Amino acid sequence: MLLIQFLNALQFSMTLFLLAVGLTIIFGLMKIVNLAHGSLYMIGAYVGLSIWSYFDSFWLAFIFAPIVTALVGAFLYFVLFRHIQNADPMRQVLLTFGLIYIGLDSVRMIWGTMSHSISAPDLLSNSIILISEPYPSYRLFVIFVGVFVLICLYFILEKTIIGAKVRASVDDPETAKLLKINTDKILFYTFSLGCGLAGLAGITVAPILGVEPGMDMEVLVLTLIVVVVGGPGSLKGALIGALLIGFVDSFGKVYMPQLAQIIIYAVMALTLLFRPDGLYKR
Amino acid sequence: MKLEINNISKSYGSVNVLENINILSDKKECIGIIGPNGAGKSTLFKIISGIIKQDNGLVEFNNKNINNYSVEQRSRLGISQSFQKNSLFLEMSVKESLMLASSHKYKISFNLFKPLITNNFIIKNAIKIAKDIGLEDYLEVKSEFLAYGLQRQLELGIAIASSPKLLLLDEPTAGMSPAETKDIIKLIKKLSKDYSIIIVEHDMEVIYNLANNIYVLDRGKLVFEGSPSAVKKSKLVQKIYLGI
Amino acid sequence: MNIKNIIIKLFFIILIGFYSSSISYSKDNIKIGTLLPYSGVYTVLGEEITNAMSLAFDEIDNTINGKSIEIIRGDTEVKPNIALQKSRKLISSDKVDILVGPVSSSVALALRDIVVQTKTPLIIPNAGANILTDAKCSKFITRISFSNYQINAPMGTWLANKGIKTAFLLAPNYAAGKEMMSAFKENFEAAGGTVLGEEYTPFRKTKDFGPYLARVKDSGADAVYVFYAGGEAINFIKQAHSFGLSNVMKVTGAGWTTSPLFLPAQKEAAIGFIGSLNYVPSINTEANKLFITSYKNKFGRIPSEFAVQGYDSGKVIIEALKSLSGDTSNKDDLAEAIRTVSIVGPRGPLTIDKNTNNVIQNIYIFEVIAGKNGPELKVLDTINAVQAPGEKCNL
Amino acid sequence: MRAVNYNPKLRLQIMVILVSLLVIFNIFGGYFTRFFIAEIAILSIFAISLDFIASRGGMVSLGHAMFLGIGAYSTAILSINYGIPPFYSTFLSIIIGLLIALFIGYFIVLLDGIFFIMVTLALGEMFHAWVFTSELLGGSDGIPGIMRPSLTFIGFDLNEPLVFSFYSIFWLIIAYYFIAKITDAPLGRNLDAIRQNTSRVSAIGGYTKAYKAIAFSISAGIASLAGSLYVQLNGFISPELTHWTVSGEGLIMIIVGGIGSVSGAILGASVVHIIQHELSNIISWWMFIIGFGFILVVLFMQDGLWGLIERIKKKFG
Repeated sequence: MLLIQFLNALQFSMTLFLLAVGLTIIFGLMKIVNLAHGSLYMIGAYVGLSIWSYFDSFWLAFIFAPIVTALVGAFLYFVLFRHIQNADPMRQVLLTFGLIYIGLDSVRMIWGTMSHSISAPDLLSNSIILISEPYPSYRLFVIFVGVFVLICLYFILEKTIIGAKVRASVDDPETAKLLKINTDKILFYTFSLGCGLAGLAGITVAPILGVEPGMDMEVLVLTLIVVVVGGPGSLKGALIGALLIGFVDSFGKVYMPQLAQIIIYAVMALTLLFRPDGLYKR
Repeated sequence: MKLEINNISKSYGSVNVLENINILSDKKECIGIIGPNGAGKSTLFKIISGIIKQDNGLVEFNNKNINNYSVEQRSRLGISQSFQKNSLFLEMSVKESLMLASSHKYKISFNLFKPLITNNFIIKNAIKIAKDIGLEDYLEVKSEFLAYGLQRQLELGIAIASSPKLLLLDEPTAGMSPAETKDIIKLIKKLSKDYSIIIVEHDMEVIYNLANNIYVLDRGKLVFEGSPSAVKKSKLVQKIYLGI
Repeated sequence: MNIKNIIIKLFFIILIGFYSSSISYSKDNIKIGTLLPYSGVYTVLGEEITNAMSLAFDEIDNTINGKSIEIIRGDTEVKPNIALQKSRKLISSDKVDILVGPVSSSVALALRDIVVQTKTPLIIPNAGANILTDAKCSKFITRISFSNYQINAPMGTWLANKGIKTAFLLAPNYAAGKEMMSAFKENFEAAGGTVLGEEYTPFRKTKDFGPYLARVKDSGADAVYVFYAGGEAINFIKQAHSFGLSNVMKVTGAGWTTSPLFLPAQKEAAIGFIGSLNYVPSINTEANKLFITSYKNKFGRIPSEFAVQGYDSGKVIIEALKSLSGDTSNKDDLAEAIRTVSIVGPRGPLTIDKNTNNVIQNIYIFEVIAGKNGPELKVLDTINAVQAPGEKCNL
Repeated sequence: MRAVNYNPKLRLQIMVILVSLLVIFNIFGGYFTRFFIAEIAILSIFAISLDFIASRGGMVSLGHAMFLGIGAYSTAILSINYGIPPFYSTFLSIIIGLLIALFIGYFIVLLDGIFFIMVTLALGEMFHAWVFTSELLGGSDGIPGIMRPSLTFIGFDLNEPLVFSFYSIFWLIIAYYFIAKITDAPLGRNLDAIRQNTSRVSAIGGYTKAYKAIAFSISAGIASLAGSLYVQLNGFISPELTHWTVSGEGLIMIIVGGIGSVSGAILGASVVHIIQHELSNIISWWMFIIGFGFILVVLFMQDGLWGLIERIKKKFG
């Protein structure tokens, strides 16, 4: 039972991490809190749903849904975010609030209001026996995806020139400009990547959590909490925040069911009381 | 006015930014703190004004230990500061900025109902200060529309609006043209008749013109103290500055 | 030109726009106002109910005694305050004769006072809060759907009689979830069963049931009894399947959990679920077959129990109006006519309980089995003419 | 966060016009219109409370619906469970909201921009979750049967929609007057200075934390007033009122109206509420249009409708 709960918590944490990491790098680079991040997650899931039901292949959906979401992100960047980069940060936040409304109704107009679900691929549709308890193998796959993305991001940021440029742009945009780093380009790519990761989260968890209108708001608040607890703009913070919130939430539900609704908010409030800039300050 | 800085040290990780700094001032005077880039003068300034805390040592103001006082509390005791980068209320007029700056001193800031602009006493005070800093013709102009030099003057004006006992000036001539620098030196000279002043500056000419006592910092250490003429003669100081 | 003039003109234009649009001119029609969600998470329920009701009206060419029937939609957005605003518009500006709605209980409770004060008959096509036909009952409020008690109580007795000794309860943490569980628990325990534990999950915030499922399995009960709807129902059923819950205990619950609306998404994960509901598509009567065919022809999908409730609401309205020869001028008579109607609908015979204004209907206990085109609901047992208690109601 | 130009004269002009319009439509409107006017007046009070802290002190709150809820639930509980006359429970609700906010404010007002938003959001969600499951507060079904104040002793029957709308407008005027006064007072101007440059206010000896905490609790008191009136208007309260998106809609209103103008908040509340109602009657995808319009306002109308009026006024002298 404990092992199962541990895996559940880990799987939830990895979902949160996929979502939070996109939000946090966008914040780190552009100082924009993208409230529409949840909408991109929803778009990823819905696009995945369409691909899956049209081609009857989960893997096609798994590959192309994040790409489509990244393209939506790129579109938003060109039409909106590029123009408000130097605007008042509050105004940027509120603009993304308008995007939530648009996203909600667009999805409703295109895909209707029914709840849908995506079947896990045959390869992963069975359960694995872990110490006499069956555990769905697809959930292990979600953990795997999270860890894989984590390793990739770490490698890109720490070991490649592009990563160094990104880090420079985050830490000190003015110096980055002096060093002739094309910040515009970097912003564009990282923004799209962040959106793509949200889409990846959407399609990855769709076989477990389903696809339905309103799924954007549920994860938005959770993701924001993870980012704020971890420390906005910090990759490490996103990971720590996701693990903290994921485990507190999963174990809280089992051992303190009365507090299930408020426990993560309480964790966040306490974190900010003692560390007003989040756990990892850049 | 008495300011005593006793054995102040500060380090970031393994880097010692300040080591055992001692400064004493117990009369109305203008103290200059100079040193090359990275000497630690900005850190010292921030420790005196309360923005950052020293690791060791003591800051005393009028024989009172103010180590644990925040910027706000030090300001209320009479330690006022101006910033190296303009720090103004950009959406407010010159007059209103100055009125606000004195509203705490005259204990009206918690007033909920009497409009600020109808408080005649505060207005008079603001106009007087505007005259002092040479902005009497710009009273109704929004700060963001002032020329850079005038903004620097307003920066000083806000600092003196609360009639402080000690004025801390962080590079008051930063980014100014030679003509503007001349104006501001004149202004500070005028102010030094009324206030005790500590200036942090890397432009030596400015300090020579203003200060009657100069402290020279180098790599976190106090290396020289004396009058402008003594500093000018000092071989050590020349070596630090000119690398000879 | 004066600035004030411009502003005033601008505002008059806007305000006159909204003012004039809230006045409706046709007077001779019979107007049915709906207070249902057409946006937000429950949109699909609002659509099903409205579709099916219009189907009922279509069958009589939308006319009664020469008067045509007109449906005026009011979107509640599932928010009580918005529903109140819309009800005021429907009652005072559109002057509707009968209101049909809402879907959720909190909205119904918000509407309760205004319909009673204005004597506008309200037909409830879904909201199940027990109190609406108990302490808060009124002769102007008639419930055609169900009370939460009505659906779950028979199941408690039935399961206990079938040899289920212990159960674990799982439902969303809100009023309806708790009412359903307590109705089940009361009857289950009265029939000799034992509830080993109950857990209430954060409503509409629970997507991952993993932590709870581990808990349920650990309890070692003979059965788990649940109530979920919408995305939660889909997720629960699929996740329970992937954790192999049905290998160790019976998965049972209120029938919405495997509603025909959600079955296409749940697929074979739902097989084996035993539930109780006031309607299942496989009821073998002429009325039901006819209804399913015509609904499918018009809207292209199998109707759900929500559609049936909407259809029956339409039927009840038609019968009541017929008995008054289409005269809606006296609201008291209209309300009386509605509550004395009895019809045979797709779900079987319906009458209105004279004491509470709640519908008396059959409850079907079904099992999800594998069918030709995916899972189907097979009726195991029918409990006839189930009534809901309402001691605090004096009608 | 940028606010509109400080202009008390225009502020008063717009207020007078808006209130006259509300009064005229209240007198000549029908049953529905009168209710609608009351709703606008109450939403305007809520918008004013949000506008005050957003513009004075730069605190953007996504949890202000909590105080709307505190006002509403206090009024409901006080008048139903404790039999306190509704008129007095309104006052008590304001005080309860004020005190709770003072306590919360003590901990959170110094948090910076996005952190402040997040903490208010978290607190609001916590409150929502608690209300949603609280037996005392009626849980998800809410509390019905809340009475309106009785002012029959001075000849007013508040159960008449006409009278209740006037009652709401009366409170709107009080709230406006109060906030406008504070905005002009040294405290308000200091708060404005804090929004523009917090560290400088500290450097000149301002009590930044105290100012902000006071502003936060005043704003919460006003929001509680709105909540109290809202529950009396509807006779019903349910947890939906405390959801964070309600605060979000309030923010849309003040952005459309123009942040920091007080009467702009009323303008924004009226316009957004009317458009929302009209659109949702005509089309079911009204949220799409609202969202799109909101983005356009943020992008192209920096100071909202207030800015538009200012520009028109400049053009025509």
